[in-house]
Amino acid sequence: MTIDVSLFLWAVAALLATAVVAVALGRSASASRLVYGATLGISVVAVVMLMAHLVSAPGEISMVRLPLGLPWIGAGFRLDALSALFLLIVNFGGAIASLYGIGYGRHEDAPHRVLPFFAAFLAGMNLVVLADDAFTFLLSWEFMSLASWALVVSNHRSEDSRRAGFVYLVMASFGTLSLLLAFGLMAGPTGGYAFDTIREMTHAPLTVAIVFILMLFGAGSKAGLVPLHVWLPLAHPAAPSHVSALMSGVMTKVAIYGFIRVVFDLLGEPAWWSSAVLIMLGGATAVLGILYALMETDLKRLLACSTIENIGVIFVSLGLALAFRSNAMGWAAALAFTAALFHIVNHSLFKSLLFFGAGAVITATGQRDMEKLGGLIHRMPWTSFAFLVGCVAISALPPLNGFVSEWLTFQAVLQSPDLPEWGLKIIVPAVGGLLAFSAALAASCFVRAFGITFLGRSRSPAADQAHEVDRFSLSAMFILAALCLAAGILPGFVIDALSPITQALVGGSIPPQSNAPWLSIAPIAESRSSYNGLLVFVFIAVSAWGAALLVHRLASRDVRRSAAWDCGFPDARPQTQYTAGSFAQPIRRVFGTLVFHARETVDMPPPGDMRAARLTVETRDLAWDWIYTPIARGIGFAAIRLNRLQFLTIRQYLSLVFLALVALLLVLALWT
Amino acid sequence: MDLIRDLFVQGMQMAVVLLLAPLLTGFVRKIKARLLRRQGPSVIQPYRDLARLLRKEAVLAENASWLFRVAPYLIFASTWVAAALVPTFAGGLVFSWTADLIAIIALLGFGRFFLALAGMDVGTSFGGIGSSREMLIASLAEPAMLLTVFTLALVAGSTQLSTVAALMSSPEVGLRVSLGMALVALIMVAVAENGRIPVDNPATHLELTMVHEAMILEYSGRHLAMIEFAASLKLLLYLSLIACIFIPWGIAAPGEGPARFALGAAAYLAKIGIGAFCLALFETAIAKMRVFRVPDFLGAALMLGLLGTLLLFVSRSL
Amino acid sequence: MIALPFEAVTAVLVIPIVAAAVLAALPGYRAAARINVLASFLTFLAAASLFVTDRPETGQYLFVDDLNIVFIVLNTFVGFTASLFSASYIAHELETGRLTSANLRFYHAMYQVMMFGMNLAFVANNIGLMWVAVELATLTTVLMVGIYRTHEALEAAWKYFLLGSVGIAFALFGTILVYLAARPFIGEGHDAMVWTLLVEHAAAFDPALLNLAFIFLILGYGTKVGLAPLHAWLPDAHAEGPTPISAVLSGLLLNVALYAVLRFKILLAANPEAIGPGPLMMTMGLTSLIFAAFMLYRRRDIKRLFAYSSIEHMGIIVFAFGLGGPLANFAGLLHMVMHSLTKSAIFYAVGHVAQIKGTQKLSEIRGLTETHPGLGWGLLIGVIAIAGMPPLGIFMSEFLIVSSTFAVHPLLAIPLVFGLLVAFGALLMRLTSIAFGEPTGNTAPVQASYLPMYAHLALVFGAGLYLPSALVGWFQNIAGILG
Amino acid sequence: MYGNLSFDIAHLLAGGLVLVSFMMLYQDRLYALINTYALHALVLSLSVAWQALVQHAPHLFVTAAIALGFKAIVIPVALHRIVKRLGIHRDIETVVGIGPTMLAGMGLVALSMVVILRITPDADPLAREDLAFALSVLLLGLLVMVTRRNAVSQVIGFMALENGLILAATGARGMPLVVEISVAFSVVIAFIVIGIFLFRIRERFDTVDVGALDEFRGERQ
Repeated sequence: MTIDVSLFLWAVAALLATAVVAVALGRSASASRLVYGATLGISVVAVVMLMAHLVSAPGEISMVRLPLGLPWIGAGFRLDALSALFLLIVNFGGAIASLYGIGYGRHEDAPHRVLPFFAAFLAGMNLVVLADDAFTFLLSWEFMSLASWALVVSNHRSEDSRRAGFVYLVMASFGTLSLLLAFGLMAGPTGGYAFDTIREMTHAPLTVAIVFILMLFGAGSKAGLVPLHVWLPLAHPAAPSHVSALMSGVMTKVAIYGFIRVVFDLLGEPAWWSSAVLIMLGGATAVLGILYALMETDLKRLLACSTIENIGVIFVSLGLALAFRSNAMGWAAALAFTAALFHIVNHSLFKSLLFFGAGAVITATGQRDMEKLGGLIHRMPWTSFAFLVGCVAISALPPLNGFVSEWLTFQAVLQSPDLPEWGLKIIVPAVGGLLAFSAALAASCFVRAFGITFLGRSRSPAADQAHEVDRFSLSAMFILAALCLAAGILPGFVIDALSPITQALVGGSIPPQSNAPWLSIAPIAESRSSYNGLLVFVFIAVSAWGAALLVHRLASRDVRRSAAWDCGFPDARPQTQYTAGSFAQPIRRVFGTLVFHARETVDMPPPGDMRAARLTVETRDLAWDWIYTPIARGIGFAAIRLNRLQFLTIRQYLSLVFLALVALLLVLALWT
Repeated sequence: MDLIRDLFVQGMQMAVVLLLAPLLTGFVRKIKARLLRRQGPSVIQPYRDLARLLRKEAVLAENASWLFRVAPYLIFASTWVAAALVPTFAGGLVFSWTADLIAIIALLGFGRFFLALAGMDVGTSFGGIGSSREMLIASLAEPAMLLTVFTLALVAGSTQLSTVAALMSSPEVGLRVSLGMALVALIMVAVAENGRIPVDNPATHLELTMVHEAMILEYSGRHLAMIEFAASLKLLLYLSLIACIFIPWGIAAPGEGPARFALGAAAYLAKIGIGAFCLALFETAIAKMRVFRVPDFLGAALMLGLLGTLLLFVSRSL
Repeated sequence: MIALPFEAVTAVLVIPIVAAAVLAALPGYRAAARINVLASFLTFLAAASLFVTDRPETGQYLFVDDLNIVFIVLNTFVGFTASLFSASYIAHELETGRLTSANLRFYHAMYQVMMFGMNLAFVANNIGLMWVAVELATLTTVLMVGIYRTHEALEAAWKYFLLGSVGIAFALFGTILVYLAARPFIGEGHDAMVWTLLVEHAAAFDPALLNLAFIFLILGYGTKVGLAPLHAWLPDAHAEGPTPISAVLSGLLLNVALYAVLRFKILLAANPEAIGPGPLMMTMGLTSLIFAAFMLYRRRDIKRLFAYSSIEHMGIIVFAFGLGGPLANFAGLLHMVMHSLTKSAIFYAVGHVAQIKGTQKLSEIRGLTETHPGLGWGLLIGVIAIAGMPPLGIFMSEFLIVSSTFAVHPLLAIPLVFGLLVAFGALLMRLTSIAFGEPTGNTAPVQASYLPMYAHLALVFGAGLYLPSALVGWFQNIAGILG
Repeated sequence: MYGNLSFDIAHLLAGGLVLVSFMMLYQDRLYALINTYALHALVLSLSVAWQALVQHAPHLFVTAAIALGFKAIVIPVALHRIVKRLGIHRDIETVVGIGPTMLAGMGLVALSMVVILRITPDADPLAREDLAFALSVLLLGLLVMVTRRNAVSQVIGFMALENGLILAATGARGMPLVVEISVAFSVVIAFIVIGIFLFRIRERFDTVDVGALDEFRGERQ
């Protein structure tokens, strides 16, 4: 059966209605339960419909045009393979976030500032993916930004979240304006804003190039491409955790959807250098993002920064797909594109999981600062387990899903020698190295995150009194963890589900995987490369379990508890533990001076002085120092200068009028 | 019939690595002792250690969590699986397609991930030192390793170990400058990954210098045994990896007679022996470097790997 | 079409005048306020009836065409809501004693006179008459701006008055020049000032004379549109007058002047040899946009802030009309309507806010959404709308303007977008500090009339999502007229 | 019927108006300025009267009368009293020196000539030449406004400007509404004068003290 797109429009309408109801409910006690319940229901229905669509008729396209929006073209909506996938991501993310919210929402102190916008936010993201003309697309896009902005400033009393909201919305509208220019250029003076019209047009190479760059600005600023990422570490953490999960896990994907829709679908064939640009930007983003994450001590900011890294990875694969496609290497392009899509799915899974975990930690301890956490594995065993799964997944380690997409990306990188352009030949392996580097750094970043937050001994009373969170939150986390594992050990099915999209957009697809022996995946040929998540999982599980069994049977099984050995330092205080800062110190030493202009100042008290020594580390984000601060300064300067015009005297104002008149007369005298 | 034999071969391989690993460690120690004009413990001392540790009761710190107890088995298992997938005396193992080179590296990464976590679990300062330094080293070693893999994969057009080995043994691969670089890089990585001198000293317990030892400081009894075992497996893995890629001769092709297998085994033992000897020689010859020199060391490896990949385009003949 | 017993047009003019007379005579302010509302409402009905009734034949003095109907209806509607708002506003002013009932008498009378002047300017077919009407409206507003008799108010009124008078003079000179240009072809006397005739014969006119005329006209009327650098009167007049008048100024008076400019643009466009008015208008529009955008940053007074944003939007509108072409003209028209509605709604909110907090200083107004949700969220929606965010009407017009600009003159789009972004930043910064944060000042609940504000916002919201096809057709052929 | 003579006289008077404007530029004492303005108005009224004569437009006489009675007599007297009342008759109140102002005036006249002379001559000459003078008068009046400090002289500048308008309006043959316009303007001017008088807007209207303006505008910077 094929699902008609109008059904999803009904879902959107229902979400908007929920938002209205939420406004009506205001601060009432049952509000959060009701609203999250409603959004959960709606999203689940949408997910079910999408599943049905994907299994039955993945390639089917259904369109509808409503007499809304721009009068002469109306508002078009379209459901095809690509939008189906992203709808699935959006609605699943929405469903799981709502489930989490049912529990988490109880702790909201101002629900009336969250609930309406939560529903509206979901609706907006759905609309972006469904939109089929420039106006509807941008309207939904901006609406999405607006709703999420409201969520970011929901905790409006804190200066930080207000600032975050400001930076966020300014960047967002910068992005929107670039998209607007891009669409304006594509639509041409006649105003052919419908996507079909744009598709049919053939664009001049210059146009294509400009549109491509504008798309980099527009979609990149929303997805968090370096150096347009500055808002992301501020805004994502400022929102309530389940919203952060949505923003990081889903909204960035919607941004990428926009990029794919325009660059791969609407726009013609970009020149090869554009793929090179994409690949290099992606590589830089990946490495810088994860380095930022390593420097963070705020758990949620750390997660937000790692989102930047994953976006970089995704953009690298997209760039590869673009490069291969423009050289008519169908299956290689398909491989790269599959890698990108797979990673999109994966990231939406484990990033939501991790943010939920962070949210649970915050609910339990009221702390976001890792330096004040620790030892939570004893008090929050379930949360910590789920979080651990997320960490393993995002660190691209087998047998979980993160590794599969990373692996596919590497396989795509290995196809680069067949590219004719020498530039790409050289760049791609180097960027591959960068990817490996960022993956390794990600591992250490999440060892740090998990180790400092959950392991060791608690660094603050708050962490001492922590206790496990409610079962809604837990169930949300465990569903995600299970999916991470499933996608990791049965990647073949996912890849096959993605093939219609690659077929449609890069004109090729990799051989079907799910019927391969032992459910292993071999994107090109088994002789060249293959991976079998299932067997790896089974092997590890069996041998670990077997080893444990044997040891316990044949050798010793008894355990004695005693004080930690610690090279003979008895019962040292928790302060002696390694902190997040000290864990990151070696890496900061090695890369910090280059990337962050990191500066360490040690204040060592003289002998006999009992005050504690302290080490202060200052890291700077060069994007701010080199781009944004100067711009802000420039605007401020201009504002101050021009502001003098507010304080002229009437005579001076008259002189302005006089001068304007004389100038115009002169023009008239000289030109005509 | 074939399947059974393949399974048998695979099983033998897994058993072989398991049995051989401690011996290798002992062998290296012996040679090092000899080079230092010491008598040194017997070659089979590691087996005795393992047995003793296994029999002892495990002492856990008060706030050690379940992770601390599970980690050793996970580490052991992942390392073993990785080691079992590297062709030792016979190629074309029945499960070789389970994981290619990239996956094998990732498996080792899996082990390291949990080792580092275990190091931080008890919440001592040394555990932290160890984990953080280990992750620093890994963050440079892994990309270097992957770049060497790229080099090989681009030469062989595959990341499948048995395919690579088969191609390397075939005459059409002449001497290649990039292969040489890959080899050097791989060796440097191996040294770093196994915590050997000059990166780390497996024998030291001098607090400020240790990396690997610092992480497992809190371990005892069977858990320690498992980790030590995993360590020696890892060493063996790297040696046989280098062996099967760069000196692939003598590896029995799939589906050949037992005689051929015996020959392969002999060749394999010889290679490992030579490798072990070189390692010992190297370790006795040079001194351990400061922790913050390690990045330079590995950075060099990284550069070599990248250079190897890029030079392929100059020297590429395939 | 329906035929009314009376001429809708004359009704639009007569009702305000009569009302003005009555109000001037009437002492009590409550009744006066009610009558004021009633009269405005009747005027609005009469204007609305222009849609359905058959139009009067074009006379020598008055006429009705597609273009000015839009303006009249918008004008009378906002005039009506503003009168509603002012009814609840002045009550408070009386309590605080800022205004005496004598003032109010004058105020109401002037209000109606002003409405009369503006309506007259719209329906006038004679450029001389149009000039007189515009000036009448201006002078009345001058008096209203000065009504508080405070030093600042007088200073603002004075500045407005002087600059306005110079504008008046320029506009008149331009009008005379047009007459001179027309006389040889139409003949002496009134006919040479009848706009419809002028357009017919414009092709033959002397281009040099027309060019000169247009320069004086755009400077003269542009002063009232508030184009930089002729804008000086605008911020202070908005800030110091009563808020209903600020709303009317931004929402209506600027449109009146704009309307005049458009009329003459059409005239000029009808003559092939004359300079195209486009480039001039685009330059002035962009200048105003960017200038106002920067000026938004250092504002400390909430009403002045939105006054500058009016300058900014007038700049955008003039730019759009200067750009020309069906898309841009449509967008410009839409933008003008949306701006009138939104900006007046904002001023309705601001008026009450200023009354509650007893100050217009931005620094002393915080956390409104917390203390006064009705006003706070209303203001927030209004500012978001004025900043061009969806799903509100201005987004659509800005979408059309920017995208069509980029398609036609890519280079012009860059300063345009830059200006929009800069202005957006300033507005958002202010909005964040007004609507959010720790509440300050008086947090007592307020009895405000939300109806006008939310009515406008609802209209703007609706227009952002759906434009009735009739309206669209209407606007499109106006866009055709504007060329 | 008067033929060329009418043109010459009209031309002469218009030129005279420009000349008087220059004289106004030259004055730097308030009383002198006011007197010169009276002269300006007088010349204007003469020229308007002449136009009324040649155009057979009796209603223009009204305008002439207004110019004569109101502008040439009432206003100057009123201004005299204001100046005395405000005690500002001693000020030297030009912003820029006389010389530059004169040069600027020359430039403006030249400019207006250039602009006007592009107009095709077949529009009747009288209108054309008159227009040139009217434009110059207008620009010169504006120049007075922007080069003088205090309110009174700004008003005078404005009135000079407006005289230019009247000149143009009357020069345009058969132009309707002229009388109304002149009346309207007289009202406006009356407003201004009364404004100065009532609101005690002192000479320092053009203050450079931003602090004072600050307080005026309620903007805290």
